[in-house]
Amino acid sequence: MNKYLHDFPLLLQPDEKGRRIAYLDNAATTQKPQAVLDAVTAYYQTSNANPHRGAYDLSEAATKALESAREKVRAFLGAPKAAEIVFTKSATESLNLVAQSYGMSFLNPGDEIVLAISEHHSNLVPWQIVARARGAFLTYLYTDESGRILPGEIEKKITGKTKLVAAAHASNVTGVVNPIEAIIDRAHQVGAVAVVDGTQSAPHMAVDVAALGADFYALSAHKMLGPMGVGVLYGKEKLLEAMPPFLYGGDMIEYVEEQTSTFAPVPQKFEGGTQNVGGAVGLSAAIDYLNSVGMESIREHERALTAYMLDRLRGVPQLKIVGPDELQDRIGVVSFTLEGAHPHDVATILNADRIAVRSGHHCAHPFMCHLGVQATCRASVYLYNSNEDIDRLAESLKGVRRWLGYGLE
Amino acid sequence: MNKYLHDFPLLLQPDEKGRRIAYLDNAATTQKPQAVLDAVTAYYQTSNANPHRGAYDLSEAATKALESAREKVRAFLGAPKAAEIVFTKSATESLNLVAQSYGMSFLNPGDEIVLAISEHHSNLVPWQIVARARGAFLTYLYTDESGRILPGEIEKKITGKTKLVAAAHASNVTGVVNPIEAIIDRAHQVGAVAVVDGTQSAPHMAVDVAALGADFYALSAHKMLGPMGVGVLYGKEKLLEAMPPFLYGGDMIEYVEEQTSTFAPVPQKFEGGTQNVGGAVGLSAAIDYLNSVGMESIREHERALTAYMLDRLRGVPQLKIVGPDELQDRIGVVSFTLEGAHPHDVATILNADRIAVRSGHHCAHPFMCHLGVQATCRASVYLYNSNEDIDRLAESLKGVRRWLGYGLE
Amino acid sequence: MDLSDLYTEVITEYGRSQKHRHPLEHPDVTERGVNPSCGDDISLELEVNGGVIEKAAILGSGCAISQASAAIMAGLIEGKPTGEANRLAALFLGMIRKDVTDENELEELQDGVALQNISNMPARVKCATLPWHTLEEALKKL
Amino acid sequence: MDLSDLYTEVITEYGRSQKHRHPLEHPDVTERGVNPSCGDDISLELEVNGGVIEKAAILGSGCAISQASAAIMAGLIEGKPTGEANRLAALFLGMIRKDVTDENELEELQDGVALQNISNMPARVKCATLPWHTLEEALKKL
Ligand SMILES: Cc1ncc(COP(=O)(O)O)c(C=O)c1O
Ligand SMILES: Cc1ncc(COP(=O)(O)O)c(C=O)c1O
Repeated sequence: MNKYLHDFPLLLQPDEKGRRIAYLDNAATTQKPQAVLDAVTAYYQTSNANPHRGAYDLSEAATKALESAREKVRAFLGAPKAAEIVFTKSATESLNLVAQSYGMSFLNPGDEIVLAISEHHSNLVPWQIVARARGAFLTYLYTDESGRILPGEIEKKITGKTKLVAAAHASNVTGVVNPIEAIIDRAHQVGAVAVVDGTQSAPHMAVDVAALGADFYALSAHKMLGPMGVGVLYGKEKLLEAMPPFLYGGDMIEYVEEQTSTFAPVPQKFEGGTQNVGGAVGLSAAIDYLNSVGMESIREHERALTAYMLDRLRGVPQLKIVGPDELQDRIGVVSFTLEGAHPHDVATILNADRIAVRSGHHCAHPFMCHLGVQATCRASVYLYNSNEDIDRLAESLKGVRRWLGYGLE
Repeated sequence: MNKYLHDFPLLLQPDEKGRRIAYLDNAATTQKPQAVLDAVTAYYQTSNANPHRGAYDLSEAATKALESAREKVRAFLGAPKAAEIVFTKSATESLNLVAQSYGMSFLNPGDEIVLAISEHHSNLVPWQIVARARGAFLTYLYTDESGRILPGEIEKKITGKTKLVAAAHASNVTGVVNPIEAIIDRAHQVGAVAVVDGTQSAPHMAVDVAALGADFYALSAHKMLGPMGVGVLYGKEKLLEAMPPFLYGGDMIEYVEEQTSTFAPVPQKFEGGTQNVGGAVGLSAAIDYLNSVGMESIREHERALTAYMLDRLRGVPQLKIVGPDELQDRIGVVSFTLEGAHPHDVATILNADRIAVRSGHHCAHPFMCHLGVQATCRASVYLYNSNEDIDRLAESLKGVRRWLGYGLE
Repeated sequence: MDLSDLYTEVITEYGRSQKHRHPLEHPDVTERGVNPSCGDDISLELEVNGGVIEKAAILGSGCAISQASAAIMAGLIEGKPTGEANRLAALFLGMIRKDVTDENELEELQDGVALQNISNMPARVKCATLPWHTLEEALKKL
Repeated sequence: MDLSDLYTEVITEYGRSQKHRHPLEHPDVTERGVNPSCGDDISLELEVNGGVIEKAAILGSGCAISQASAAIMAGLIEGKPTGEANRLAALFLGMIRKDVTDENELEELQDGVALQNISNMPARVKCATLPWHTLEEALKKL
């Protein structure tokens, strides 16, 4: 048994037939170690108050909890300053914040926004809205048929007209790790700002935003062992300072008069309303957990699992991997289709064997269209998965076509 | 001892001197009963998944958890349909959603937006931004010196030019329950839409949004025993349907093509990104707890506490209540000042006796300015408070001026 | 729910049937129906003459459940007046919502009854109902 | 931290002192300083002649800590060259940040040392530093 598994109560629960779940939908959300649940509960039992406001001890404790979570995130991402870490509710909110606040203020008619075609809707639809509102143009970095962005494409599409480039560090559909340094460098070369969606990378590899040079970096706590309802936006201080606020309300103002207001410095300027301190505490505990395992070990473990998965899936008749069939530059997300079986049926049939995989378009319509598939099944691993989960997946997949009425192969 | 107190672990904790906290900052945030913490933990231990997405049982369980929380909120607020309940991260986000989505789309140059001068910044600053962007005018319903909006003011300010009226159901500064029916009726009479900030009312009294006729109603879970990071926006279905989305991303789309997208029906249209299911489960458990006590009992209990508090505070020399000095149409929020003592010092001195009150402007600068005070202390009660807490407050207050070097009175 | 109650022979056979999968030459109405969350994406084409549905075709792609439901539907409505088709759609949707449970009443749906169990699988309900909702929308356009 | 270490006689007396609370007739610079979260809102006025601060006044309102800090500051800087005032501000802020702890070095702050303990009360640090930050801003404008 995987040595981390015993920290995850949900994964230990047997069903009525005594089976543990083979949870392989980690790209959608991850399970939580008991340590994270305990940290959140302890916060509410000992330190809960509205932070930044009260002159009493409890409020100071809450402020400390929030600010030490911020410092934890800063160190985890290698951000130079804690003021560059903005708490949001999700990667989606983080990316919308950049689009609405930076995009609507600094993009102008005729400017080009370059997106990877493989983007999740959260890093794509907000830019459609900004492009339309500002009269800017959206162009796409296309991938080859395995989902990789080739260097020539970066040179060709990111040009003097480009003012903003948005791309995921790793794809939630194919598991491809994009050549993000090359994309960021090229963006900076032409004077554009680089927005990196780190939702699928930060949970699975050591990230250093300063070394990458990313201007913005977004992620979601729930995909890295933390609670739902917490996201992070890293942004370079100079950029954050130049941007208008996003949500207006309590705690983000300096003075308010009847007709006008002035705003607090970063990061408070972007944190209007009572912050989710309990959630930030949970994210902080999740980072502690990840650090205790070590991001390098996690990456290694997942690399081994992915190698095993690719190997086992190759042994399933009529199965086709969507995305790269090799280990290089990828995370443990594997999409596939099974001839004659719709992904939704595949997922339903796997579910009967208590295997959880995702089926559908993975919030990436344009990419699916580009790859020429309607939908895929997607299996994605995390530190608590083991070869046993992959074995169950492969075995169960072999029975799918029979359930759908195809003769035994 | 108050009979609900034993459900709230934080409130039971003695400090090194054996004193329980007299927590009187409930208008800022409330403490959580163990039942809420347990419900959230149980969700993560048994049902955690990304909702609306997977074809496996766990994802169905998460979807059910989210949708039954929505139904719970619908019933709690008396909303006609579950589709009219949008989950957000806070009342602040709910109000920004209305301002950005409704306000930016349906307000036009020359239109008037009428706000109560007593609004929290969260229901004020977003309208400043919209007014400026749309060329609309902001006008204010002023209060009398006790913080009440008089009928004549409603008639005078809400006119044929008014297209939107935004007002709190109850004030977080003075505890005044505004004549919200009269405000809504007048708004509808002149063809304006009524946005009600229910953040301070929904936790403390039975609310029926349909009976009120409110077009929008916003609240925060953390002020009603629920977790941080969850808010609600009720909106009339017709209005929500006509409005553009607010956050763009996963789960809120219908089709996405490279250049354009179409959007899901309400409420999903407004719920871009992975939803905070754990938080919604916590809110649902909080509503169960409130319902088990009964909103009428809560209101009665708080009325009695408020009467007692007003009475005891009258006995503190040099203390002046800011807001109405009587029980009628108010909740258990009492602001006051102490001659010669800055509210921040008062709060610090009370803190030494383990009494938690808030000091400052309570995120209501324009109102403070209108009332002619720089800052106040604010004590606010909830179902777990008792006369004992009030006694401690009153006794401690009597010693404040001495600490600040004024001779014994 | 057991897989064998879901992927019955009736359903998997209809699901794989090619009978109504050919584009019509002169459709009078074409309607797209999509379940964005699971990737079912179908097009319904109808040829209608004097108020009677003469031909029905279902294109696009979807899971076994939506495809079976579509194939059963196409078979049922061909040759029926549009009013009748509308009534069948209401009947089918009523069955799935468990509003209609009377076996005699449901008999009209013929093999469609094989999908009755779907009401116990919330995640798949939308698959079964997609073709019928699409039919309702298509009929509104006539 | 004990209240008696916070509200010492030195602090409460400076906090209530009216000495520098009168608007200047011809201020050369006026600077507003605010702690939005707690309601401290002060204005610093300076009359400067030949690089020397001749008069300093502090208006507005704030808590005992910010008022005491302001009163002590006003007393310290009157009669000092602006460069000297700037140095004192850096020294005071260094003391609160615990960067400067040497008693001899801090002696220059005179009664300002009474505020040294504030560094242990995060919620009140901003109160003590507000007048000094305001001074720094004011001096930049000269
Ligand atoms: C690559 C990528 N970006 C963004 C998101 C959005 O994350 P969230 O739904 O937590 O906002 C996801 C996950 O759904 C993702 O995989
Ligand atoms: C009346 C009122 N409206 C809005 C808010 C904002 O709530 P939140 O900070 O939870 O968004 C508050 C509380 O801070 C409030 O008291």
